[in-house]
Amino acid sequence: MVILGRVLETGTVQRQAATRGNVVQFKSVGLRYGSGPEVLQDIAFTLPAGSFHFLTGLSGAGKSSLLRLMYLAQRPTRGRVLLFEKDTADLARSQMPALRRRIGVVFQEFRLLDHLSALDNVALPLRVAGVSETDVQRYVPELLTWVGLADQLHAKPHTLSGGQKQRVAIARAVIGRPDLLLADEPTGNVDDQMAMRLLYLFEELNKLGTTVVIATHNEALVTRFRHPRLIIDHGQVSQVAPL
Amino acid sequence: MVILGRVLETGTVQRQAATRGNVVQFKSVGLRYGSGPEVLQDIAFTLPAGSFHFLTGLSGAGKSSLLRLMYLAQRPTRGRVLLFEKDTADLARSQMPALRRRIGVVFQEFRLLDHLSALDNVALPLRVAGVSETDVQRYVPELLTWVGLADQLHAKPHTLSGGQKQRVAIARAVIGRPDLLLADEPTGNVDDQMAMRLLYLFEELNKLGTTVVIATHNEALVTRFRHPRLIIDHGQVSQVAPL
Amino acid sequence: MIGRRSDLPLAKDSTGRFLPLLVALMVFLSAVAVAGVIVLEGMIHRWDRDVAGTLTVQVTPAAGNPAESARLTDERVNAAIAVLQATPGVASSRALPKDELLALLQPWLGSMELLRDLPLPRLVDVTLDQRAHVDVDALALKVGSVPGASLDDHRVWLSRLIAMSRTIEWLAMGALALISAVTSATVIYATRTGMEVHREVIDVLHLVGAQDDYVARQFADRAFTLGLRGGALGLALAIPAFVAVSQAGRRLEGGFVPDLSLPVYGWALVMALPLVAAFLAMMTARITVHGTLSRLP
Amino acid sequence: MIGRRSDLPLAKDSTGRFLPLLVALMVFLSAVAVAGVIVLEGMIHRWDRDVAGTLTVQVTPAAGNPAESARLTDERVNAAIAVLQATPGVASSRALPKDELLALLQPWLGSMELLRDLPLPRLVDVTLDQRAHVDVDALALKVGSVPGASLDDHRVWLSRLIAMSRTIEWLAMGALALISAVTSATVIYATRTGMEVHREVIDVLHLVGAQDDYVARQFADRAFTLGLRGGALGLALAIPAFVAVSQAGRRLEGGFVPDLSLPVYGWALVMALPLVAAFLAMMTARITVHGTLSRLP
Ligand SMILES: Nc1ncnc2c1ncn2[C@@H]1O[C@H](COP(=O)(O)OP(=O)(O)OP(=O)(O)O)[C@@H](O)[C@H]1O
Ligand SMILES: Nc1ncnc2c1ncn2[C@@H]1O[C@H](COP(=O)(O)OP(=O)(O)OP(=O)(O)O)[C@@H](O)[C@H]1O
Ligand SMILES: [Mg+2]
Ligand SMILES: [Mg+2]
Repeated sequence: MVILGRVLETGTVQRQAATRGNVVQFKSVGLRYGSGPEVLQDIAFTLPAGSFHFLTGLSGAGKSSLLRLMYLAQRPTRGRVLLFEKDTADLARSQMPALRRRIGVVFQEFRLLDHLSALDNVALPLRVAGVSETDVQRYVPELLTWVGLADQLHAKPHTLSGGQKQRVAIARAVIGRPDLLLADEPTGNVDDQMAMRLLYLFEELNKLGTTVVIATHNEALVTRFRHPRLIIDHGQVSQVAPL
Repeated sequence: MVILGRVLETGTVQRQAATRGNVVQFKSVGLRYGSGPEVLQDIAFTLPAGSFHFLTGLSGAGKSSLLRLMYLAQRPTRGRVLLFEKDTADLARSQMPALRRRIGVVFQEFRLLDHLSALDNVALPLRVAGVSETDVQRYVPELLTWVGLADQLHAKPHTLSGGQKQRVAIARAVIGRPDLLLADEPTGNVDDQMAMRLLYLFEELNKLGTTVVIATHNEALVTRFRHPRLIIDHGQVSQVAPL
Repeated sequence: MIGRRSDLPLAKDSTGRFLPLLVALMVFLSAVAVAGVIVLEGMIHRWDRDVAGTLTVQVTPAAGNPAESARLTDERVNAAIAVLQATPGVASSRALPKDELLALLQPWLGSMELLRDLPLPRLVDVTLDQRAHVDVDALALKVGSVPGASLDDHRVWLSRLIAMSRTIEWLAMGALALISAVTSATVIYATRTGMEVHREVIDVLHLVGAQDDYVARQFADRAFTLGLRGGALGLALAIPAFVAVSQAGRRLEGGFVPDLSLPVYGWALVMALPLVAAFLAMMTARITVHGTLSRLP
Repeated sequence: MIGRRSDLPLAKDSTGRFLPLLVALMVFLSAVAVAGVIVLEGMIHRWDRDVAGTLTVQVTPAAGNPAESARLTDERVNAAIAVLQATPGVASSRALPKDELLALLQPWLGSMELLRDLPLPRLVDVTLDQRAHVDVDALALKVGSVPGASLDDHRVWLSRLIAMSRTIEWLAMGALALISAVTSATVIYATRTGMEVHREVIDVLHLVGAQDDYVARQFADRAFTLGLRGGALGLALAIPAFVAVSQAGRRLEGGFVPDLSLPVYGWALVMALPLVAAFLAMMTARITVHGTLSRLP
């Protein structure tokens, strides 16, 4: 935990002035794909800076869709999505990269770059943001070691097991110490012990000010880590206090 | 359960004379990737026809590798792998397709064809085997309905949620009623209730004679369904009776 | 670390082998076409000057005894001159005096004295208006209607050759346009498939905060390199071809085919082709990537 | 269901638009090159016959009084014949009798009687050995060393034109070879990228038990269709080009450029080009797919 704290605290380079206010705000948001039914209906909630939520719901309920709205891979069909108190509908295309650098995402399908090593994959957000190579070489291996991949620094994704890929994806999401971390089923491919360890990582990050949302089916984790929940059911989101 | 039984019993068209003897036999198999260390060492075990095993082990232990050896996506670096009592080393390239049609695989990353609907994805093994279109249209929708995708018959994979994709992948693996079913983490993206339902599907298939191997991290499932385990640890496989 | 350059694994695509090859062919063909057009243009220009400047009509002597023959021949010459002067675009026409005619024949016939009284063919020099376009073919027909008169067929033939050269020139330019279009299409195609192959990578780069240009630049740089490499190869193939043709041309120095070697500006143009191709490839790639990306969310 | 045909989503690839365009250009260029080679070949053949068959040496009369001039001129003619007969490949050489000479001059000069005693230029007919290759250029030089004698320069010039046409012919054949190579390379490229784009799909098809040929057939069929489509387009572009050139050529009927229209077998060859291209594309795709697949586990 000590090492992790150091990596996260001193290591990540993009630290901004601590975010205040509401990081995510949904105002009567509706989402429909094509001409299908509304997958999300009249969603309204607010995630204040520094909060930590689990996002649960049956398979196909709309968890990934909700996260996609938050990381701007999807536009709502109605209503407004505000990030860091700015309406995302008003954003010009050229303003998106800067905003996206403040958001770390663990994708349900990992989405690692196959031709880059684990190290280069994790370094990507730093390099895109123009962080110096010295810093990259200092902090990336440290974080990968922490998630148990010290031996796989230079392995390409196709040589990694499912759970190893998932951990690389998580490292890539947190390395930039984002203001908002969105993780979609981040423990579906790892054993319970590793799942625990990864949850600690998210909590550590949260303590440093990152707002965290984790979509998961793992009831054991939700019960063990007492954080409020967002539950999606039939297109509606309800906020529920920790169990 | 009744419906499922019917689909599986009467529906799948490739039924062969019931397989007997040993479906899978590993004889002092070793596997190393490139010049790395041996991921699997001196593996020797036998899976008799009609058996049902869970395959467990930490993330990166070698579960997917072991399954890949069984579905011939990977050749062992030493030792012999026998399928249906034939040495796979002796197989000509032209004999592989016929053998592969007897094996159903649920991949950890699903591997659905993006341009085909759920129905066409599931129909693929039947069509490749030359099954009549009437039969395809009769049994595929029935099976998809059973895994809860009645509304998504014609949806393309990229419009499906993670759990829905996983279920399509499972349906594709079982539709041909294979003699050997290999499932790699088939419940990582679905909720516990759906996981249960899918396990019933595998059991049903097993009762009809299919040999089943399921790699999973889900301890709850392994405890609930009392089947023998294959445990991989440090490159060694041990067979353990049900808990 | 090779840094940002390696974010997209473009170097491993089969485009790396294919695009240079295609650009090489295109540059080779373009070079041949450009050189051909320049040479033809020069030829046509000279011929045009010849044809446009002057024509010769020749009138064979009429049969009969010397006096009558001379009178009839004079009549023919005058008739031909009348036809010529009625033709728009003909500036002047003048029958060649016998002296000049004899001077022309002299190298053929050792001594001249005996020829003085011979019924010789007569020549009429025609000057054309430089600005007017004269249909030499039609004129030849008209002149032919005068008995014994005919337009010098070397000139008629030249004017037809010009027409044909122009057709070939248009063909060459058409081929050039087609080649440019296909080269662009190829680069667009290669870029699009490149983006298709690397769609996932591009998506992820975006999601971690890369700008469109970060991606476009990588494709554009690569297209430029590949274009230049291919262009250089194409040029390397084209130059021996030129040398061979102009060598063959030089051996014709006596014939009507003029100097086939390129003027300096022609060489400059041909030498610039690889750069043009590389630039075309780069711009096409850049525009394609930006266009494709701006359609993403 | 469209059945097995749709297992690979090839129809949506950008290859569908690009490959026909490229094949069209290639077929267009091939058609032009093939037609060019056939026409040139025909021309060269005719010219070759002319040049190979006979040559003419002309000897201008020497100056001086008629008798002396005649004697000196005869000497010159004999010297020229001596030179010719010493040249390997010259089958025979014969001085044209004065009668024949006068007959040749007749259309130029109305009456002949007065010419009988004129010192006229003399002509020597040379027959070449059909089998031997005679360097006409070198022969012209040798003949030129005899005072007053020169080889008919039309023939010399034709032989040079043949040399140049041969060069152009080789160039066209080179271009044709290059074009075939690039077309194959393009199909290989398109197939490889197609397989790269659809690698996942192909992998899965294999794992569910599809044969290699199940995949190869889909690529090959598609390449054939695209090749044929492109070939037809290219031919459609080439035909107007031919018509324009042969139109221009026909207007030259009087000149040395012979009939530019294609013989029937030429048309058949050109018409077959789209099929050839489609077939080439299909075989290339098939071989590429099988080659690539056999390297998979
Ligand atoms: N691009 C799309 N086009 C059309 N429908 C879509 C698209 N993406 C998702 N859907 C549909 O929206 C619904 C919600 O999908 P989503 O991926 O958000 O579910 P989820 O809660 O993440 O499920 P899981 O737990 O299985 O991952 C599903 O029914 C799915 O079929
Ligand atoms: N193609 C490959 N090349 C090199 N190493 C590989 C390759 N595939 C797997 N490995 C390595 O082999 C080991 C076992 O991988 P495998 O995917 O079999 O694990 P697993 O048990 O399925 O793990 P998980 O539960 O995380 O999916 C890992 O350390 C992995 O890095
Ligand atoms: Mg999801
Ligand atoms: Mg695995």
